[in-house]
Amino acid sequence: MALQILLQLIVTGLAWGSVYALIALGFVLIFKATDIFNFAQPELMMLGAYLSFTLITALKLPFLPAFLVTLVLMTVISSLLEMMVIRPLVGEPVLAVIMVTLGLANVIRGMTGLIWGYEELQFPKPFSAQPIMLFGAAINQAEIFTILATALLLVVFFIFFKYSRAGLSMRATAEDTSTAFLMGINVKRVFTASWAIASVVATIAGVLLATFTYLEPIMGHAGLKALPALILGGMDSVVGAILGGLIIGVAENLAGFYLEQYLGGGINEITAYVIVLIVMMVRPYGLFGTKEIERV
Amino acid sequence: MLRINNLEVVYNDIILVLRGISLEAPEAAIIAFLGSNGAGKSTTLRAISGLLPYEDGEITKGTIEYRGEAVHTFDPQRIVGLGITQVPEGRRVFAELTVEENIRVGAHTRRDGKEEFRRDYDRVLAYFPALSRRLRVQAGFVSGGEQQMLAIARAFMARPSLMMLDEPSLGLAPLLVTEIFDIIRKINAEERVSVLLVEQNALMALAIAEYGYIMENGKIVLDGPSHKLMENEDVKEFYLGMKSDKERKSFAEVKHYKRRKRWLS
Amino acid sequence: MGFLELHNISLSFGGIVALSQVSLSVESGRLFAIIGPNGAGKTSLLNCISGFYCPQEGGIKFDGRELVGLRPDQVARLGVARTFQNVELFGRLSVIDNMLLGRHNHFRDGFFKNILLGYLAEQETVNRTKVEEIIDFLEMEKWRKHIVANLPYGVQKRVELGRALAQEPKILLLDEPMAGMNLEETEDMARFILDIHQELGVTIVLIEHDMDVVMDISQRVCVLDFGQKIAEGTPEEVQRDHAVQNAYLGENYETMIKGELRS
Amino acid sequence: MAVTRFCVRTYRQDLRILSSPAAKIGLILFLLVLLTLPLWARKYLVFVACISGVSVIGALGLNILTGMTGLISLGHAAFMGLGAYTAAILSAKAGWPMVPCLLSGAVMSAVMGAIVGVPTLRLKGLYLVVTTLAFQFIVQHVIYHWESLTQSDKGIKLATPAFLGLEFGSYDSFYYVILFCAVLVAVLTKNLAMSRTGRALVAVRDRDIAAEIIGVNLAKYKILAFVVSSFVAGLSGALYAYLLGLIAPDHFTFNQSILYVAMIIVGGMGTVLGSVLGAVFMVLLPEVISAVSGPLASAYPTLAPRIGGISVVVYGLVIILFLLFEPEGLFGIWIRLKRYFKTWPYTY
Amino acid sequence: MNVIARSGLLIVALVVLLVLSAPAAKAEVGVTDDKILFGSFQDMSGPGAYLGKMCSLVLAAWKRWVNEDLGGIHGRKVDVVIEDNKYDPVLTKTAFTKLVDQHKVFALTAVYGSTPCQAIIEDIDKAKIPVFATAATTQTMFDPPRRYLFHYACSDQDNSIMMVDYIINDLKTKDPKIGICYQDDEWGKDALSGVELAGKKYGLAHTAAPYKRGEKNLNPQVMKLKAAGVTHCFFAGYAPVYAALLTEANKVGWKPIFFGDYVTVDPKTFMAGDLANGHFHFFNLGLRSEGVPGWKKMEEIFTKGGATEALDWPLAPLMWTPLLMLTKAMQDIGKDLTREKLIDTLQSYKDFDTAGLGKIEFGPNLRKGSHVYRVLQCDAAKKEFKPLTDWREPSLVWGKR
Repeated sequence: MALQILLQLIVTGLAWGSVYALIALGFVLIFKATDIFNFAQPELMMLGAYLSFTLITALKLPFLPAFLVTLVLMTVISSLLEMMVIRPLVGEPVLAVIMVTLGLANVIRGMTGLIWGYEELQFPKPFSAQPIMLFGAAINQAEIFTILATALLLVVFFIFFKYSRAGLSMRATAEDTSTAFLMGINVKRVFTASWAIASVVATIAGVLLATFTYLEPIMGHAGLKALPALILGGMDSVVGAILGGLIIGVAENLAGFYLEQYLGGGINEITAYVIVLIVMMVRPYGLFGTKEIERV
Repeated sequence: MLRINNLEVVYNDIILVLRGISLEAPEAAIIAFLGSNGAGKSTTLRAISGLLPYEDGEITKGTIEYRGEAVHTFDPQRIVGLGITQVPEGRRVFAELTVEENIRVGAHTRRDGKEEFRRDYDRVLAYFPALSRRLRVQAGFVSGGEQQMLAIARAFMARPSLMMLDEPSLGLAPLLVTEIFDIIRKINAEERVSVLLVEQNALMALAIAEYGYIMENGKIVLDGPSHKLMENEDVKEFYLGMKSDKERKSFAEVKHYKRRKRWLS
Repeated sequence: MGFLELHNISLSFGGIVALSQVSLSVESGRLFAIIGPNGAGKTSLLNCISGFYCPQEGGIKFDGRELVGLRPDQVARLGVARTFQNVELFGRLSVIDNMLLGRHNHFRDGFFKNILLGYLAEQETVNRTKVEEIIDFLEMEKWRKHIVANLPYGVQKRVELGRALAQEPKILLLDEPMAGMNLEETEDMARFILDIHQELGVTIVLIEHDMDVVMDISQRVCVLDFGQKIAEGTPEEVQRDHAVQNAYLGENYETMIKGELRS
Repeated sequence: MAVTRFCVRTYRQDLRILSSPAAKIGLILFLLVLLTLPLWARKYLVFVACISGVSVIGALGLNILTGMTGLISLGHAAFMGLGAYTAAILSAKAGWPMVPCLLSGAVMSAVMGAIVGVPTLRLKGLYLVVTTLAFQFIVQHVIYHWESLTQSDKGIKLATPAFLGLEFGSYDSFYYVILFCAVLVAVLTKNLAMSRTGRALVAVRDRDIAAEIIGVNLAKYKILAFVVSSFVAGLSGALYAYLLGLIAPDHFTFNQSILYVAMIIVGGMGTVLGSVLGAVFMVLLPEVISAVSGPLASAYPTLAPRIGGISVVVYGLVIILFLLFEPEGLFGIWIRLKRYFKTWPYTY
Repeated sequence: MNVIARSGLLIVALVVLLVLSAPAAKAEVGVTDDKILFGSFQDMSGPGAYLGKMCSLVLAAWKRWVNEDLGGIHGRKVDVVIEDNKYDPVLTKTAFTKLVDQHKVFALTAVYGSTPCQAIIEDIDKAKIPVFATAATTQTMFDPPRRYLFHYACSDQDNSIMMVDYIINDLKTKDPKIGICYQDDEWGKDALSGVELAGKKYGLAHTAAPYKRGEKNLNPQVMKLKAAGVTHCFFAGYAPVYAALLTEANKVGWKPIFFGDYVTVDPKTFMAGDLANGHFHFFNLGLRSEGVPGWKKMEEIFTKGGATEALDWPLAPLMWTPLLMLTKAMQDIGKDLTREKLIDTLQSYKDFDTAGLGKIEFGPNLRKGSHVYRVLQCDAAKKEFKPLTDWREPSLVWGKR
C-alpha cells in the first residue's frame, strides 16, 4: 500500500513536472538564443490554451485542427511581440528586460481577463476521462500525453541544438550577437524564431495542462514554478530544464503528501523554492548549467 | 573589387566618426589600413559589414561598392553571402561552443552541400594544424593565439573573396604574430582572397601589404604602395617609431619635453 | 630576499597546467618585465599575486607578508595595485569617481559617518585633493568629469593607470599597458611608467608584448613559456638567450624585422 | 599649493545640491506643501500620501540593493513583511511602544537580509533573481503557516501608535511620522550615494572584478547592501503595519515585490530622486486608472467585470512603455525638464 | 526669470490642490435631496473576479429596479460606487477609505471575501458606517457582534457540523471515516473547526487535507484522504476546485461520499460531469428550480436589468436578499434617513419575508443573518441541486457550542 501510494504520487508528479518542464523549456529556448529571460512565458502558455479553447468552442473545430491553428496563431503573435516589444531592448540591462517581460505578462493576463472573463472555463476534453493503470498507479490519458510530449520535445531539441545549422546559429547568437552578425547569421530571424518556437512549446504545455485542469486567467501561476525548475537545471540547458521540471513536479507531490502535516498545507507550493535555495547554495549555476568562463 | 566612396558615418545621430573616406581594395591583394585608436578604422569595417544599423550608427553620405554593386544598405548576412567576412577585433570566438562548432558556424551562409564543406574544413585545418588538436575543446579554454587562428579559420569557412581582419596581432606574442601574418599571406596567395588588414602594428602590416591607407580623425590622410609609405618621413616618425637616420629611437628617451612642460607652467 | 618573492608557484585548471614551479624575485624599486608567448601564464601569474587565483603550490611573499590565500581586496590593501589587459573600469562613472574609488582604502570614515555626512565629510576633500594631483600628473585634466565609457581607449588605459596610482601602491602590476595603442600613445604610456617608476619610486611589474618597449625601459626581464620560467636577466641577456628566441621572439628577432623592411 | 586650493573650491561647488536660489525656493515651497498637507487635504488624499511615503521608503531600500549595488531582488516585499510582522507582534503581543517596534522591525529585517545575503554571494544575475523569488515565497509561506505567532490570515492588530505621549492614531497624524521617516531615509540614502560606501556599492555593480582589485571587499559590501536595504524595507513594512493598524500575509506578496522593482525602474535606476518619483507615480497610477474606470463601472455595470482587466493591462503597458521610450525613467524626464526651465524661454 | 517661472508653477499646483480638496458641504453623509449613495468593493481582476462580476450585475439590477420600477425611495434615487479591490486586503483598505472619505457614501453593501472584509473591520467601527451585508465566511464578521457590521452568508462551521449530523442521523452510517479537504485560509479553517467540534460531540476522528488557494494539483490531498480510508469527505472551497477534487478522486479510484459547502452549489461543479452526481451540499437559500415567488421576482427584475447571467448563479439571493431588506428598511424609515436609524430598522425585522429565498434575520446583538440550511443533492444529469430536507439548524447551534 505504502509503495503503491509512493508510485501514484511519483506518476502524477511526473505529469505535473512535465508541464513545468515544458514551460521551463520555453524559457531556455528564448534565453539560449537571445539572452532574454521571458517572464511572460507562463502567460504565453495560458494564451495558447485560451485560443485553442475559443477555436474549439466558438468555431466548433475538432481538437487536432484547432490545436494546429493555435500553434500557427501563437507563432504569429509571439513573433509580433518579439519584434515590437523585445527587440528594441536587446542589449539593455537584465533587469530592464525582466521588467518588460513582466509587464508583458500583465498585459496578456489583463487582456485575457477582458476577452474571456475571469470565470474558470472548462476545456473540451479531447482525451477519454477513463484513467489508465500503470504498474498499479492511475494516470489520466491527458497526463500520459503530457509526459510523452515532454520526452519527445527533449529529444527533438537536443538534436536540434547539437547538430542542426539553425540550432548552432541560435547558440552562437546567444553568446555574441554582433559576432553572429559577422558570421552571416540573420540575427533578427533567430530572435523571432526563438520566440516562435518557445510559444509553440508553451502552447503545447498550456493545452495539455488545460485538458486535465481548467482554464482561468491566473493559470499562468503554475508557470512560476517553472522558474525553480529552470534554475535547478541551469539556465541554458535543455536537458536540465526538463529534468529540473520533472524533479520539481515529483518532489512537490511527495512533499505535499509526506510533509504537509509537519510544515503546513501548501508546502507543495513552495517545495520547488526550497529545493532551489538548497541547490543554489551547493551549485550556484544549477545542476546542469555551465559555469561561465570568465577571463581577467 | 571593393570601393568606398566618400563615406560619412554618424553615431547616435551626433558623433561624426567618418568624415568622407574613400578606399579601394583590388582583387587578391593585401591592403593595410593604419591609424591611431579612434581614428575610425573599426567603424569603416563595421560599415562594410553592415553592422552599423545595429550599433546606433548610420551612413549619412557616400557609398560602398562591391564588384560594382552598392552594398551599403545590405544586411550583414547578405554581405557575408557576397563573400565579405570580417574577423572582429579581440577574436570574439564563441567561447561556449567547441572549436569545431565555431568552425561550423563560420560556414553558416554556405549552401553548397556537405562535401564542399568537408573539403574546406580539411583545408582550414591544414592551414591551422594547431586547431585540429583542440577540436572538441570549448573555444573559451584555448589560448589567445589559438583563438585568433580560430577566428580566422571561422571567417575562412564562409569562402570569402574579401577578408577583413581587425587587429589580428592584438595581444599576441611576436612569434605568433609572425606566424599569423604568414598564414594570412599564404591564404591570400593560395586562395586568392583579398585581405583588408587593420593594424596597430604598422611595421608588420606594411611588410606584408601591397598598399596602405593611413587614417586619422575619420579621414584618410595618406595612402600609397607599402614601400612608398615606409619611405615617408612622417610615417617613419609616427607609425614606425624611427628617426630619420633609420635607427629606432628608444622609448626610454621619448618626449621628455612633454613631461617638463608640467613643471614650467 | 626580494620585495616581491614568488616561490615555486604552480597552478592548474582542471588538468590544464597554467604555471609550474615558477619562482621570481623582484627587488624594491625595480622595473621588472615579464614576457612570453600567449598562454604562457603571464596573466595567470599576476592573477596569483593579486589574489584572483590561488596557486595549488608555492608561496608568494610581498614585503614580508604571505599573499597566498588572501582575497584580492586584502592584497590590494597591502599596497599591490594593478591594471588589466582589457580595461576594467567603472564605465558609468566619471574619471574622478573612478579615481576616488581607487582611494577606497585611504578613506578613514566608516558607513555611519558616510550616511550622516555624505560628501561633506572632511575625508572626501582630503582624498579628492590627492586624486586631483594624480590627474594632473597623468595629464588628464580635460577628461576629469567625463564618463569613462565615452572616452577613447587610450585614455581609458590612462585612467586605469591613474586609478591604480591613486591606491598609492608599493608595487604596481601592469598587464599589457600598451596593447592596442599606436606609437604616440605607446610613447606617452612608456613615459608615464618611467615617471611613476623614477619620480614616485614605485616598484613595477610589467607584462608587455611590445618588445621594443620592454627592452627599452625595463631593468630586468623574465620570460615564461608554457607556464615555466625559461630565462631571466637584463634585457640584453634575455634577447641573446637561445631558449627565448626559440620559444618567443623567433630566430634573430631584430634581423627579421629589418629583413622585412628591406624587402 | 595653489592648485590644491583651487580644486577644493571646485569640489564644493561641484557637489552643491541647491545650486541656485530658485532651487532653494522651490524646495522650501515643496516642503511647505508636504508639511501642511493634512491641514487642507481630504482624508483620502492624506491616506494616499501616507501610502506613497511608505512606498518611497520601500523603494529607496530596494534602490540601494538593486539600483546601486546591482543585486536584483524579487523578494523585497518579503523583507517588508518581516519588518511589518516583527513590529506587529511586538506591538500586539508584547505591548511595546511604537519607536522600539519600528526599530526592531527594521533590525529584524536587516538580520534576515544578512542571512539571505551570505549564501547568495556567489550567485549572479538570474540565479540571484530566482533565489530571491524563492525567498519571497518561503517567507510568505512561513508567515501564513506560523499561525501561533502570526495568526495567519486573521492578521494582527497593532496598538495605536504613540510617541512621547502623542498619539498617531489617525492618518492625519501618522502622516507626519511617515513624512519624517521618508525624508530622513531619503537624505541618508543620498548621503550614502555621495560617499565612499556608495561609490564602492556602485563599483560592485559596474564591475566586480575591478572593485576587488582596488581593495573593495565584495562580500562585505554585498552583505552591507543587503543589510541596509532590508533595514529600510523593514522600516517601511513596520510603518505600513502601523498605518493600516492591521497586518495580514496578503500584504506582502510576489506582486508587491514586482511593484517595487517597477517603482525604481519607472523612477530611474540608481538615483534617490528617481526612487521617490517612481514610488509616488506607481502609487498614484491605480488612482488615476480607477478615477477613469470607477465611474465607467458604475455607469455601465455590465462592463464592470471586464474593467478590472484594464487596470492590469495599463499597469503592464506603463512598465513596457517606460522601458522602451524612457529607459532613464522619471528621473530622466525630470532632468530634461530642469534643463528646459533653466534655459527657458530659450530652447537651448 | 526662471525663479519666478518655477515658483509660479508650484503656486499654481498648490492652488489646484487646495481647490480640489475643498471639503464638501456638511449634510447627512451620502444622502442628498435626490440621491442616496452606496459604496461597494468588488474583486474585478483578482482571484475572486467571478464573484465580482455577479455582484456588479446584481447591484446594477437592484439600482434599476429601485430607481425605475419603484421610482426611487422617498424621492431619492440610489446609486452605487464600486471600487476594485482585487481581493487584496491593502487595496480593500484603500478602497474603503476612498469610499468613505472621497465618495462619502452613505453605507456599504454587497461586499464579500473573508480576507478583504477582515482588513477593514476596525475601520468600519471607526467610521461608523453601516455595512449591509458582508458575504464572508469568517466568524469575526459576527462574533463578537459589531453594531455597524452585518453578515449574511452561510457559515462553513455550521455546514460541516451538519455534515456529521447528517452522516450519523440521516444516513445512519456506522463508524464513518470523516475527511475534509479545505482551502487553507480562514474560510477553510472555519469548516475544519466545525468538523472538529462535531467530531468531539460524536467521538469521531477526522483526516484533514488543506490546499492552497489557486492550487490545481490535488493529488497529494486525495492520496492522503484515500490512504486514511475516508468514506465521507467535506469540501470547503470554490466549485472548480471541487470539480477537480472529484476528478482526481475518481482517477485514483477513491469513491467516498462528498459534501460540498454552500459555495459549491454552483454550475461549475458540473465541470466534473457525472462524478458530481449524488453527492451532497448544504445551502441556506431558495433554489430557482423550486420556482418560489422570490426567484420569480428576481428573474423578472434581473431580466429587465440585464443581469440574466446572474440568474444561473444559485448564490445570487445571497446578494439579493439583503438588498431587498435594505430597500424595505429605507422605505420604512421615511424621509429622514440616517445611518443610525437604518441600523435600528434593519435589526428590528423579525421573520423578514423573502418569498422563499431563505431566511434573513438580525437582532440588536445578532449580526449573523442566516442560520438555517437545507441539505441538497446534486443531480448531474439535469445539472440541478435538489433539496432533500427541510430547513434545519446544526446540532451544535452557534452561540451555544
